[in-house]
Order: sequence, then structure tokens, then C-alpha cells
Amino acid sequence: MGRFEASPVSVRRTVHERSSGVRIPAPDERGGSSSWRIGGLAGEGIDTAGDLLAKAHVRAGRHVWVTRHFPSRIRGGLTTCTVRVAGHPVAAPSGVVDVLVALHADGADPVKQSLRPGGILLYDESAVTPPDGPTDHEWVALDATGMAKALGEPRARNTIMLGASARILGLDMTVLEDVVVERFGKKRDEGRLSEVAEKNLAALKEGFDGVADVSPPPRPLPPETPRQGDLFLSANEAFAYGALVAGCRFYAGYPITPATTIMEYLAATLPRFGGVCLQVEDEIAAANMAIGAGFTGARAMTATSGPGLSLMAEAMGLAGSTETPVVIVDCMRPGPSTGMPTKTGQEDLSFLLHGGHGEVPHVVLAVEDLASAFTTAIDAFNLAEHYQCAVYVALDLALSMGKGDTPPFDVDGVVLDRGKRFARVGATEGAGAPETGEGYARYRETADAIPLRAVPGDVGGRHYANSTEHDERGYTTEVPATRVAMVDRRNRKLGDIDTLHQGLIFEGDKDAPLGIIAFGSPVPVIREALALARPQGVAGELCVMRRLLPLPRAELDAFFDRHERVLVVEGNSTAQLLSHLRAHCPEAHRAESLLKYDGDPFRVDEVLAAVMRPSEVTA
Amino acid sequence: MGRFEASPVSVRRTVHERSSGVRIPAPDERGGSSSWRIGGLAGEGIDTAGDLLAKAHVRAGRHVWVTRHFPSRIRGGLTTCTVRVAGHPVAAPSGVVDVLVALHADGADPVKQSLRPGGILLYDESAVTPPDGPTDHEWVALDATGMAKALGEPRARNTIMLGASARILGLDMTVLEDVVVERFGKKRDEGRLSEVAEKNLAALKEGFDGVADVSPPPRPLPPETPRQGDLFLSANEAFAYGALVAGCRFYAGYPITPATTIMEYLAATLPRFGGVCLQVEDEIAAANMAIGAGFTGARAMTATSGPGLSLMAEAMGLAGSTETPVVIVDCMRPGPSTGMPTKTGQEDLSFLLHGGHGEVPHVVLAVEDLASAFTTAIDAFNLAEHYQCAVYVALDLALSMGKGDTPPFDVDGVVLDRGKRFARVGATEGAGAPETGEGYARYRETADAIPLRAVPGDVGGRHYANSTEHDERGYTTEVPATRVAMVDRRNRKLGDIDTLHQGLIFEGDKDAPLGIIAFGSPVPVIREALALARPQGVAGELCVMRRLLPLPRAELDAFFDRHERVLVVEGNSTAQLLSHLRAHCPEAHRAESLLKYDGDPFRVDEVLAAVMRPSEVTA
Amino acid sequence: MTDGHRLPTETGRAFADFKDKAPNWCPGCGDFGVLGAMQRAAAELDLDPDRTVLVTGIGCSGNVTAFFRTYGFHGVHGRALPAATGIKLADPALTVLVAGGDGDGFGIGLGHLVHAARRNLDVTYIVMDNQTYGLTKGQVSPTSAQGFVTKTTPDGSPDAPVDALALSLIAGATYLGVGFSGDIKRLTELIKGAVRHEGFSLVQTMSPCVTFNKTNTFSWYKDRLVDLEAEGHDPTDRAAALHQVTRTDGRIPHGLIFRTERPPLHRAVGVLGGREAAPATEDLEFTLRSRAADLKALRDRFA
Amino acid sequence: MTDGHRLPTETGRAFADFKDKAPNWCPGCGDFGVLGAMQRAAAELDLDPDRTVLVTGIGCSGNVTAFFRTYGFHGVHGRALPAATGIKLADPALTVLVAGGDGDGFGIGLGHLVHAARRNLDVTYIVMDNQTYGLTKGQVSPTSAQGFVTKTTPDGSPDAPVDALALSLIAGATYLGVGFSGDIKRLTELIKGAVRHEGFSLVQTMSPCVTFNKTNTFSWYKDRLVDLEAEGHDPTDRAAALHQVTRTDGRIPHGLIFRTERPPLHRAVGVLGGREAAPATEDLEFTLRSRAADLKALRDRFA
Ligand SMILES: Cc1ncc(C[n+]2csc(CCOP(=O)(O)OP(=O)(O)O)c2C)c(N)n1
Ligand SMILES: Cc1ncc(C[n+]2csc(CCOP(=O)(O)OP(=O)(O)O)c2C)c(N)n1
Ligand code: SF4
Ligand code: SF4
Ligand SMILES: [Mg+2]
Ligand SMILES: [Mg+2]
Repeated sequence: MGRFEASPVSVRRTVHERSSGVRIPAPDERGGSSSWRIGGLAGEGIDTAGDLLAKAHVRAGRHVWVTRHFPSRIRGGLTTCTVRVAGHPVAAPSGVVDVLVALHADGADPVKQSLRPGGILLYDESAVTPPDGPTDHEWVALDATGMAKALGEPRARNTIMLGASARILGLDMTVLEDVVVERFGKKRDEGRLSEVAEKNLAALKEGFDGVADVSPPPRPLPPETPRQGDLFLSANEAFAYGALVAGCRFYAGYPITPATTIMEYLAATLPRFGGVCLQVEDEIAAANMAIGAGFTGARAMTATSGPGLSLMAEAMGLAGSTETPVVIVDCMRPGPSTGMPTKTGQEDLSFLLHGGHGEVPHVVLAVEDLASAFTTAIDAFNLAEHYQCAVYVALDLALSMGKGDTPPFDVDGVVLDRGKRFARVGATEGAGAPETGEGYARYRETADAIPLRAVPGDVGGRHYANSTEHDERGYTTEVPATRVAMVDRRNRKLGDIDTLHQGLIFEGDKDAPLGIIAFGSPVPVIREALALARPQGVAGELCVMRRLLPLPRAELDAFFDRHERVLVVEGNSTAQLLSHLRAHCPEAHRAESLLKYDGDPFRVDEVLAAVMRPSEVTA
Repeated sequence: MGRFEASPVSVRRTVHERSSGVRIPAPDERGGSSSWRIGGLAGEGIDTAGDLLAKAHVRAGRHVWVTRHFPSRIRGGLTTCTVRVAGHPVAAPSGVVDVLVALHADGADPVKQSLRPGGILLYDESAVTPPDGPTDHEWVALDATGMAKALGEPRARNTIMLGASARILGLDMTVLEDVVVERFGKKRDEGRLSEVAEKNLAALKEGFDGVADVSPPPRPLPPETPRQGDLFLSANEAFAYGALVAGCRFYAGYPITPATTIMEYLAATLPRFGGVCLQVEDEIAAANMAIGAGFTGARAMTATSGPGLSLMAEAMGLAGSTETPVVIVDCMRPGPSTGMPTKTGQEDLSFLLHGGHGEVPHVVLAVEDLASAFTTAIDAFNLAEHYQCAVYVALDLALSMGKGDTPPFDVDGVVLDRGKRFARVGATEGAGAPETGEGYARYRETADAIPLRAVPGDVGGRHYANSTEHDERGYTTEVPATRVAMVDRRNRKLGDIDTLHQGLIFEGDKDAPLGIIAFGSPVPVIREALALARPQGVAGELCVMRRLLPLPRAELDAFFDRHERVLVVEGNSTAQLLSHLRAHCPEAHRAESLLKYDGDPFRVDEVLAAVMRPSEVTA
Repeated sequence: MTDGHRLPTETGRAFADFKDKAPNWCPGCGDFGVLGAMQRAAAELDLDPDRTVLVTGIGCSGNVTAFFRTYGFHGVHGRALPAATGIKLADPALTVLVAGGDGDGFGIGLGHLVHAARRNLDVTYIVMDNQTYGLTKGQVSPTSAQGFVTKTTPDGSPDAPVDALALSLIAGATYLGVGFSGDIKRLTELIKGAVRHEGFSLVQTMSPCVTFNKTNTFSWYKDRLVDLEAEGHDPTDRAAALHQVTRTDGRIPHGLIFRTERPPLHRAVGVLGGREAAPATEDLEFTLRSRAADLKALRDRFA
Repeated sequence: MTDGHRLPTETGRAFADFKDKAPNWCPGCGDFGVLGAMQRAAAELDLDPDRTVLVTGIGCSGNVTAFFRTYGFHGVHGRALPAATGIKLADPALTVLVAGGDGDGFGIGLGHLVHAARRNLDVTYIVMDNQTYGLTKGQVSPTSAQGFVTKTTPDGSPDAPVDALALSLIAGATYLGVGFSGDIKRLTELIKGAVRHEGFSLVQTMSPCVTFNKTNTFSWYKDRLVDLEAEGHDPTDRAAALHQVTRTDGRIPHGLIFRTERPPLHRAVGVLGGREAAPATEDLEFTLRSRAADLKALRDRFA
């Protein structure tokens, strides 16, 4: 037995073990959703094609989830983009593909690309040679290379394939034309199109005309339920946008996959709101800069992934000791060390919980879908300023780089909590006379343990923020009683967080024997698995952890109490979330664990296999 | 409720809470030991005086424990040095002082300096003015300043006080003269003394003659049981010496209290054994250098304290991913952030256990006294090479800077385990033909999951150590099955550590209702508390944790099984050790917690108060 | 300045207005002189303590934050410049001073120094160079001479010292001076010039450690310092400055070495979106409501 | 060399002997040329792949470890030089090459570069400078020109570039060359000279990123490189070297800029305790027994 030291009463299961022999169908196979995948080399417009198709679906009133798969190198490796479309909200890949488009031979392996038996393989005949003899799949050839050349736009192979896909899928061409035009040129009604837009429109049509109708279509398209203004974006974009709305005005960062798109979004937008976005020399600098900015009263943030987070360990303590608000986002990818930069995982949890050296009160939040990415950004900045501490937000690559649809974010409903500010509160809270500053003490005890915060420029709020242990005015101290009082106050100040922030979201059937606990990208997968399990007679309640620290203890205990069987699902090999729960909730020792750590996101069928006990599957 | 989220069944107690009213006597007050303290400004020879007195005691066959107390600034703050002497091994301060020597007014506060009622306060009358009227203590004046001036050696005030102390304590002057001569000049029988030695001998005598005999003496000296070659040193020195013996040949480090003395010892000794000791630009460099050296086959180490450890978080993963042996020592001091550089604590435990981002199999050992400092150094290097991973060793300032006596280390008994080496094993283990190298794969699966290690220079052992996830030859991979196999092998390789390393030491009464679990500097304090509790009818068993990761699960479960009441003692505010135990042992949820985090080491009376339930104390 | 609490305070401050806790350095430590010069400079410049931040790293020198009466930020070892970068950019109206030791600035923090200089970050960085690690009790430092013997270099330091002056000049510092704790008057002038200068200014100050460095003492420095003014050095001449910082005669140039004009980071295009000096405590609630339309337009880009 | 396993291998290696995995860089990437030059240099120097270690950081350039057939250590981003320091000092008999990108070496790793140079660490450091972050898809790098537009600098980079050549010279590099991926022959010679040189050698190599940097292309460099040999530059002349690295005419010196002799770190007094080249795999068991008396004497010092 290695590091995973499960209690004897519990069950540990990974999705990597040999299956029990029971075949769990992928969700698409049950209908209601369908998946299309395009594969080729990076630089062949794979992502663009995927985005355009997905956007067309969203405009038409369907739900989508787009996943990208690419190697950690720039060119030459196979890249795929998969668009899953459904009649209900989805944020998880299906695991099985109905239509596969291959721009390159490497993308034309139906087994590797999970093309279902009977699925359609649309390929560029200049790049791919179909196998001799009969196969399980329907191979559809198109001379995309030749057509693109003839159009004078050799890079339009992807658009040609998109047109052909529209026909095969039975998709309305006008919506697709709209998104192509938006992407490559002016809006249709805004006058003349750019040349490249014209060519891509032509390419779209060539592709459409180049293949025959498929009837019946590979899988009927889900119904259209048009909604107004639905967005199509990644969780990184949703979070970065939320940060901007929340009033983030300082960002310092260092590029790292999959966090970089947060910086890219803020670089383009922050200056328009008087904010600063800076790419700096390393993550140590980034974190210390964000803390410096937070010290002045600005809402400040940095985002990174595992290796950068490790470099921020010392800054974690600095924010804790100086009680400076700061938001630090960790877009997780698998480790250890450089690990798998273009894959997903949830391996940084323990590190986020336990931080650097010493004891640092802080908050750890998690995002599980696009809507929560936006609201969590607001929450993160509010909690950071309210509690005067660092707030960590965990995302993972599946969310950071996956894209989907979500209803428009409610900007008007956003409420800001700037915390206890000297400038506003003035002489209250036993702070003395703010005019002279003699009476003010930055770290003085208060009823709720949260001190009164002044920032440079506050007349009379002058003080000393100190990384060394200090007295209530910030001066270095070694007096044992002062030290104990400081530690106790810092430990105590997050005590009422449950009243300010809803750490757990409960979904589903409270009375069912089964309860599932998870955070992050596995959540939408579990949602779907539970929806599929219900018609088969297995119900369950899902506990979504939006806050991992401080742990919402009481609610968790109640959750354990009401469920006979509890399953903890997480993307790592040592059951970090389960260990965290076990350290605090004795009942967690009887929970089961479902783990995945191969770099890919959980699949619905994998969760379903764990949800349904073998006896229930055959039932 | 703050971050400490105790399970409802358990009891959390800190030594900082108001006492129950029951007075627990300090150990010296029960006889068998006695404490002497000298206080003055840094630079007045405080530590030298303490060391000399302690060494004289050790030579005479008594046991000592020397603790230093000093502020984190260089001059001007009060420094004290306390020598506790006993007839049995001790490694803990008493908390109460019998004789106090004051070279400066700040050191002459009997209450602050814990001088017991009736204790003797010996003071330099040029520096200290005794209070008017009667006091609880016996004030003894000496004109140390005048005498030192007269001797032409104004810095010899400390030695004068030492002579006077010898008389007051009833100490044999010849041993003291010996150690003074060794310290300041030639050995007695090696001919002429240096001038400064002569002067200090004279100072010693002046001091001795300057005070009267105290009878009865403040507390009778413990009996002498002369032992051959007993050492007097700090745990840092014992560890550094152990590292040298273990074959450490590379050290890179950056100064930080209280780790620096390890580097200082190795700087003076390593080059004599062909080794390298380098002070470098920062802890990031230090850790990466040590890993680089470990990669070549050298036994390599670095030592630091909390802030430096945080900076090494990324390197933790590098050692894990490349499976490179390295020893990293953390001499703990309180945090968060810069914290309290000259105080003690055990707050880095969680960080040591959970490391940086991602999942990194590693070992965490702890030192609890001088003997274990030496053996743990040997163990650390052996385990690092055996398991090809990073081994962390936790010390804390109380051990790093405290000094005591210990029997001579057994150099002849040291056994080295260099692990599975390609150069020795050659073509076995399915490694193929080492001559060509084509068959060798550095990270290939083996029966015990430990791969065969080649180092540069091994002909045919050429390979690629890679921080990115890799296949068995080290090449970057994103193949899910390969990834899972690598993770599983790394997680599995430490599985048999219980057969190689004794992680827990059990002491005391297995049948007693009480069991205590601890690691590090609290251990000797608990030992003493248990010895004092026994005559009062309270017995207990102590479980000393020498290894904190991988957790010796089975033995811990058995320990919980055999004790009705289990107390976990640790030097932090959030019960990190208890949380760790709870995450793995369900029974740990009923354990009680005793915490201290004011920067000072645990005292025997504090532990005793928790060991003895109030009912038992009055009984 | 949207918040009313930023009221003007009285001006005409004196030296004593910048005194805080009494320093606890060793008697005779060079840092006393540096603190004195900082306080004199602050008084003569009439800095507003409520609008000035002193940012420090860890070291004896770094403890200066507690002795100098302005807002203070005592960060972690070697990271004073990054913290100062965040402070200055978040609220460019603040006067930001940075201080620390040779280990803090030229050892662990060296990378940040070069990057801050090339950005021309508008702060005044005062390094108290004692050629040793004072607070940790006298180990070798990046500016210690090769061969310097300490407990961690018993056979003498194997490393050539970091050439902080030349590196800073090359890195892009736009104001470069060398001061000496034994000449408070000149040091005061150098600091005043540095604070007035808009851009990255380094005042590298010889500040002997009387406890742990028995080599580089006050008199050692006195013997080696050359008065740049007396030498007729022109601080606006880059070539002359380069010549000064690469002297091979064993002398240390004393005074203002270099000064040039270059837009500081907070005035660079894109960095502050054209805002001159947005206060850090901007009323975000107000912005959120008044610019809701802009925010929604950005949101709808995703539709 | 106490261990018998270090047998000599055959000599007379060819280019192909240093080929490992096929590179997966973008077609046309400058790094192909650098790899080729490294392989040619290794073959011409007849390096022993079993006694050579290539240490790299993270980046497109850092992936070179997998393509170059020696022992390889692919460490973490920006820390190749510290890892190489440990490797070289633990076993000075090894030939240690270090390679990486401009971000790795002059951004996050800049401090280590200066410290390695001042120590005169005996490694050859090949930086593949493409003035962008290739692997993370084209952000601004420390060598990008001010004003360079990327997704993280949509208004142009506000920072002046790091002057890596001048900094390295000042920092104490004892061998400094500038190569170009488009001139493999000269680059090979520069690398050969650097490996032969005992001390810290930096071969700063212009290696265009054809995917993300559309400005600093092969032809952009060709237009700006000046042949130092043709210019009659004397690389042993420090002043001339300083002049070259501080050129203000927008030209890039190409060739060997500077070379000098200074004892490398592993020969410094005290660093290796006089051992010439102790193998890392020293038989510690043997030492433990044969030097038990010395060890016990050290122990008894504590008695
Ligand atoms: C990350 C980290 N490493 C090490 C230390 C310990 N430390 C404190 S101050 C210091 C160096 C002090 O030297 P210098 O910067 O020259 O300042 P001085 O005390 O000489 O003024 C060190 C190494 C620390 N606080 N943090
Ligand atoms: C600590 C850390 N931060 C960030 C990254 C992400 N990252 C990988 S390579 C790279 C920079 C690559 O640029 P450069 O060094 O110039 O190499 P190039 O790809 O251009 O050859 C970055 C930021 C990382 N791996 N580790
Ligand atoms: S140790 Fe040195 S630098 Fe520190 S206060 Fe004393 S004299 Fe000053
Ligand atoms: S992205 Fe640029 S540096 Fe990286 S492989 Fe492609 S061309 Fe080369
Ligand atoms: Mg210093
Ligand atoms: Mg680059």
C-alpha cells in the first residue's frame, strides 16, 4: 500500500482499473446529445472550426461543451476539438464521438478517436487513406485540400469540413454562415464583407455541397430552445470577466498553461477601467506585486498553475501575516513538477489547503462550471477584502480550456463587500481618533476578530504591515501573550464565513441512499451521470463544494448523516479531498473514493459505473 | 470556531488558556534537577558562560540541557542562557530557575526570569540595583565589572560570574578550570597557557572567592555518574555530523535561523572529505543544486527554515518527478511568513506532508533529541537513496539551538544503503544489456516499484531525467496508460518502508489507559512529565513519531486500540499532527490535543497538567 | 482622489516627524546614518507620511521600516521591489521608498532589481551595503570580496562579488548614486535627488556592520571613496558613468553617478489605461454602476 | 574514479551519435539549427555521451534534452543553472551543457545567471533567444523590444528589454559569444570554444520562433548581425567587448565577444577540498571505514 492509506471500511476505486465487465454506455448513446470531433495538426484551424460549430449550435438554441486535446508542444502533434451538443445544459465530454472529421492521417484512427460503431468519418482525401475492406464506420471522403486551393484560400480546409459537417449533422446553414462572417469579417448587415469572409463563406458552401445528405442523420440534433444572449466562453474567460466586474484593478502574472488566458483577457480589458495588467519576471514577483497592490486598497489578483503556485508559497504567508486581501487563482494541471501542462487534474488541493510554511488562515474556493466561474470571482474578491486574507480559487484545465454556453451573467445583481475600512468606519471599533492616527492600531482585536483596515493615503491610518510576528500596531514582537493573541485572532476571524458564503450546493435527492461529494470539473459530469442513473432507479444527492476551506463542517456532517453510501469523486491519485474530509468529519472514514489521474477529465460513463453498483446495473 | 475544527468527541487544549487553578510544580521543584540562568546583552559572553558551565557538568558526569533565549536582532536585546542539570538525561527546560545571574539590569527581573521563591540572584553590582526592602529571593552582589577591569580583561565578567556560580552551586572548580582552559588556550598538559586563558582562570578564581558558600546549597547537585566520552552539542551539530558520516558530500544552502549552524558545521568539515559546501543566492538555487548533485550520485542535502522551505516547494516536485534522492532539513520556527525567527514551533508539518503542487511521494522524518539527530541523518540519506526520493527532516529551534549531552555516536555501527544502482546491478532487474544502454530504462517498472538508478558516468546508463511526465525512459509522454502506470509506481514504491525503517518508538507502559503521541522537541519534555506522573499513580505510553510520512498506519491503529485516552502534543495552533492522524486513523477522532504556539518550547509542568486530569492531580 | 478621507495634512515637517520606534541596531551600526539621512531627506522634501510608503525586505537594514514614520510594508526576504511595484502601480500618487540589505537586494533579490530597473519603476531604492549578512550573524554576502572569511566560507569566499553598480546601470536604472553612512549630508542630498527623480533610482549606500564585518569598516570605506564632484564627473554622461562603475583602481565612486530621463513604468502606454493617478481606494461600487453598460457590452462579446 | 563501471567507450563519434528522439519543434523553428550545431560540436569535440550532461529548463528550447543523446536533466523552468551547478560540483569530470530559452534564462532565471557567471561555474550555457515565450504560445519575453505587441501586451510591452549580453559580461562570464541559428558553422565553432573553455561560457543564440514572432525573423536578424571577425574585434580586450555589448547602432555583434581566464568555481580554494575530480559515485562505504578515525576525531571534538 502506497501513500493512499484508506481506512479499512472504505472503498477506493480508480477509473483506470479493469472494468467489471459491465459495459456502461456513453451518454450520447442514450440519445439527447451527440458529439462531433475534428482532428488535425495544430495550426490547421482545429479550434476555430470547433468554436464556430459550437457557436452556431448555441445561436440555434442548443447546449454545447467544447473540449480541446493537444500536446504540450506547438506544432506537429495531433490536436482535436470536440463539440458535444445537447438539449440540456452539459459541461462534460461524452467519451464517444458520432462524427469524426480528419484533416490529417493521425486524426483518422476511429478507435483512438473514440468514434462509435456506425459513426461517420469525414476525411480529407488528400491527407487520409481509408482502410481497405469493410469497417465499422462510414467513411466519407472530401477533397478539402483541392477545394481550398481552388478557392485561393488553402487555409480554409477547416471551413470546408465545417460546411460538410453541417450537411451531415442536419444543421441550419444560415446560423453557421452568421458566425463565420462574424469571425472573419463584418457583420452581414454592416455592409461589405472582407475578402477572407467571402472566401470562407464560399468554402462553407463548397463543403456543404461536397457531401450527400445522410439519412437518417447520424443522431438527431437535440431540440432547439432559443434563449436570449447566451454566452459561449471558457471558465477562464468567465472568471476573468467576473474579476473585472468585481473591481479587480491590478493583475500581475507569468504565463503558464492553462492560466494564461486569464491574463490575456485582463490585458485587453483592465486598462480600459484604469487598471493595471502586467506580465512580470516570475510568479514570486507576481504574487508579491499583487499583495503590494492589495495593501494599497486595490483589488488585486494573480493566476497560475501548479509550478507557479509552488513559487507563491512564501507569499501565501506574507498575505496571511500582513492580513492583505489578494486573490490567487490556480488553474490546475497534473503534476508532479512540470507534469502534464496540457492535461487536467485536481492534484493541488492539499497544497492549496495547507499552503506554505507556518499557519496562514485563508480561503479556498472552487469553480465547477461557467456560471460559478463568474459568481466565484465576485465571491473571491468580497471574501478577500472582508476577511483581509488570501483567497485561492481552484479551477482545472478541463474548465479553464473547455468552452460552453451559459445564460448571460447578472452584472446588475453584483454586490461588493469592501470589508471594514478605516476610511469609512473612522473612529469606531475602538480605533481611537483617526485624525491623529495615534489611536489607530491596524491589528487590534475586535469582536469578530477582523481588524480595521487602513490603506496608504488614509490620513491617520499610518501603520506598519509586517511579515514578522507583530503587536496590534504592526511592530515586531516576541512577547508570548501578544503572539498567542495574534494567532488566535487570525485563526478566529474566518469563523463566521458560513453566514457570508454558501460553501456547499446541494442538488438532487436528499432522501436517496447515495450521496456524492465533489468540486471542480467533475461536477457537471456527475450531474449528468446522476440524471442518467435516475431512470434506472438509482437516485442520489450531489454535494458541490464551492468552498474547500474553511470547511463547511456542520453541513457536511449532516450530509454524511443522511446518506448510507457516500462517494467522493476527485481527479488525483491520493484522494486528497477525501483525506481533507476525513481529517475533520469522522463519518468520512466510511466514504468511498473514485479517482482519476490520467490527465483526461472524468467521463459520464466512468462516474456512472461507480454510481451504479454492478447489481444495480444489471437490474 | 476558526480553522481548528475539532471533532465533537475530542478535547482541544492549549497551554495558553487560563489554568484550572491547580498548581503543577516545575520538575526542578521535585528535586533531581536544578536550573541556572545567566542574562545580559548579546555580546556579553552569555552563551559562552552557559556552555562552559554545562560542559563542566557533563565532564563531572551529570546531564544537562542548555537553552538560549534571544531576540531577533543583533545587539541591545536581552539574551539569556539557561543550564539545567540533572541526574537523569534531560532535554527540556524546567521552567523555573534556582540561580539567576544578571550581567545587566534587564536580566535581573526575578519574575520575568522565573526565579523560584527562595532562589539566588547573583548580580553585577555595577549594572544592577537590587530592590529596596525584603524580597522572595536571596540577592548576592558581586562587582564583576570592577574585578574584570582590575584583571585587565573587561570582557571576563562572564567568567567571574561563572566562578561565583561554581561556589554557590557547590561545583568542583578543577573541571571548570579545565573547560575554561580548553576554550581560551592550550590544554593544561600541553605547556604554557595563552594570556587570555590565564586571565580567565584568574577571573574564575576571583569570582569563586568573591562570594560566600551557600549552605545548604540552593538545591543539591545531582549525583555524578561519570561516563566516557559523552558529547555536548546541539541537535543541528549532531545532525550535521551524522550527515557527514552518512556520506553527504554536497551541501548548498542559504543562511536562515535556526538552520545556519548546519551549514557552518559542514563548511568547516565537508572539504576535508572531498565534499562541497556552498552558500548560494537563495533557497531555490540551493534545492535545485542539491537535486542536481543527487542526480550525479552524490549524497546531497540542504537545510533551511520555513521561509526557505516555502521557496523549495517547486523543487519538491522536481525531486519527485525525476526520482532523485535528496535530503532537505527544515529547522522549524514559528510562522506565518517571517514569523518569529528566534523562537520555536512545529508549524511546518502540514507543508512538509503535502509539499508543493501535485502529488509527490516523499518521506518526512523527525528528530526528537540528540541521539535521534545522529541516527536520523543516517536514515535520511539511506531512505533517500533507497527510495529515490526527497527525504525531509523536521527539527525545531528548541532542538536546533538547544544543547545537551549524549553518549558518543556509534560511527562503526553505521550501515549505508545506496539503493538499487545500475553500476552494481548491471543487467538484472530486466534492465537489458548495460553495455549498450539500449536495454536500460531508468523508470521501468520493477517488482518493488523502485526503478534501477544510473548516474552520469555509468556507461550504458544514459537517460533523461524529466520534470515533465515521462515514459520509462524519461521521454515526455501524454499517453494516459503510461501516466497512470508512472503515478501508480511512484505511489507504490514507498509501500514497504515499515520493513526498512522504524517509524514509531514506543516508550513506557503499554497497559496504561493513557497514550501520548508526539514528535520533535516536545518528546523529551513528555518523557520527563511521564516520569514525574508515574509516582503519582498516572502511567502512560509515549509514541514517538520518527516518521510522519508515510504514516506507520498499522502500529498507530494498534496504539489507539490499546489506550483509552490518547493525547496528541504538538507546537502549533491548528493541531496539524492530529489532523494528519485523523485523516488516516478513524480512531484518532477521539484523541485529545495539547497545543502550544507562543514561540517557547513546551515545559514539563505544562505537559504534566494535561497528563494529570484535575481529579488525578488532587488525588 | 474620490474618497473624502484623503484630507491634506499640515506641511513643514521636521526631522522628528519621521521618527518612529527607537532603532535597535548595534551601537555604531552604519544603518543609523542611513536612517538619519532618510529622515532628513523626508523632512526637507516635506514628504507626507500618510502618502509615503517605505517597503523593506528582511535584514538588519530591513528593520528600518519600524523606525521611519510613514506607512510601512516589511515584506519577505528579497521581495521588497515586487511588493513596491504593486504599491506604486496600484496608487501612483504615493511616494514609494524601498530599503534593504546587500543580501536582500543583490543576492536573493537580484533578478527583481534588474527587472525593476528595466521597467524604470518609479521608486527610490536605498541599499544598505555592509558586505555581509548582518541579521543572520555574519555570513558571506554577494558583495563580499572574493576570499572573505566567514563561518560559511572558512576558506574564503570562492565567488567574485556582484558588481551591483555596473549591473544596475546596464539594467536600466535612471538614477544611480553611491552614498556612505559616514557622510549623512551627501547621502541626504542623494536620497532627495532620488525621490524627486521620476524613475528607478538606486542609492547604493556603504553602511558598515560593526559587529560582523571587521574588514569593511568606516575607515576602510573612507580610504577608498572618491568624491565624484571633486573629480568633475558629469552624471548625465552615460559613458563616464559606465567608466565610474567599472573602475579597476579599487576606489569607490561617491556621489551621483548617473541620471537620465525615461518614462517610468506607470506612464507607459497601456499600463494605467491613461489614468494619471488613480487612487487605490477607488470607489468600485460607483464604477460598477456608472460603467455597467461598458461591462455588459464586454459580456455580450461572448454571445 | 573508484567505480569500475566507468569504462572508456569508443571514440571518434559522429554527428548521428548525438541524435536521440526526432525533434517536434514547428517546421522552420530556429532551434533545429541550434541542435544541429550542438550535435556537430559534440561530435567534433568527441564528447563522451556517458560523461556529458545536458541540463535544460522549460520551454520549446528546453525540450532539446530529448533530442540530444547524452545524459539529460530537464529541470524546472528557470532553474537549469542551479541544477547544473550541483551536477558540475558533485562530479567535475562531467562535461556540463546547459540550454534554454530567453524567458527561462533572462526572465525567471536571471538571478541565477548573474550568480553562475560571478562564480565562473564551468558550464556552457546556450540560450536560444527568440524574443518570445514559444511554448506558452507567444507572450512577451524579457528580450522582446519595448512596444512588442502580444496577447499579454496588447498596447505593446512597456519594459525595456533585458540586455543579456552586457549583463553577462558585467556579471563575470569568462566566455561570451553570440551565435545565430542561421549560421550553423559559426555557431558550432562558438559552442566548441565554449565547451573547451574552463569557466562560465554563454553562447547567446538568435533562434527565431517562426510561429509566434513575426518580427524577429531569420531575415530580421540577418540584416542586423555584424561579423565580429570581419570587424577585427579582439575578444581578449575587455573594453572592446564592453563596447560591443553596449552598441547603440541597433546592430547585433555576431561571433566571439569576450574570452578571459579565471579559476572556475570547482577549482576555488575550499570548494572541493583539493580533490581534482572526485566522481559523484564515490564509494562512501569505503570512505566511511577507511576514514573512521578522522570521523571519530571530529566527533570527539564535541566531548
Ligand atoms: C527566504 C528567506 N531566507 C533566509 C532568511 C534569513 N535571512 C534574514 S535576513 C538575511 C540576510 C541579511 O543580509 P542583508 O540582506 O545583507 O541585510 P543586513 O542584515 O546585512 O542588513 C537572511 C538570509 C529569510 N528571512 N527568508
Ligand atoms: C514556474 C513556471 N512558470 C511558468 C511555466 C510555463 N512556461 C513554460 S515554458 C515558459 C516560457 C518559455 O519561453 P522561453 O524560455 O523563452 O522558451 P521558448 O519556448 O521560447 O524556447 C513558461 C512561462 C512553467 N513551466 N513553470
Ligand atoms: S549586526 Fe551589523 S548590520 Fe546588524 S545591527 Fe549590528 S552592526 Fe548593524
Ligand atoms: S513555437 Fe516557436 S520556438 Fe516553439 S517550436 Fe514553434 S517555432 Fe520553435
Ligand atoms: Mg548586509
Ligand atoms: Mg523564448
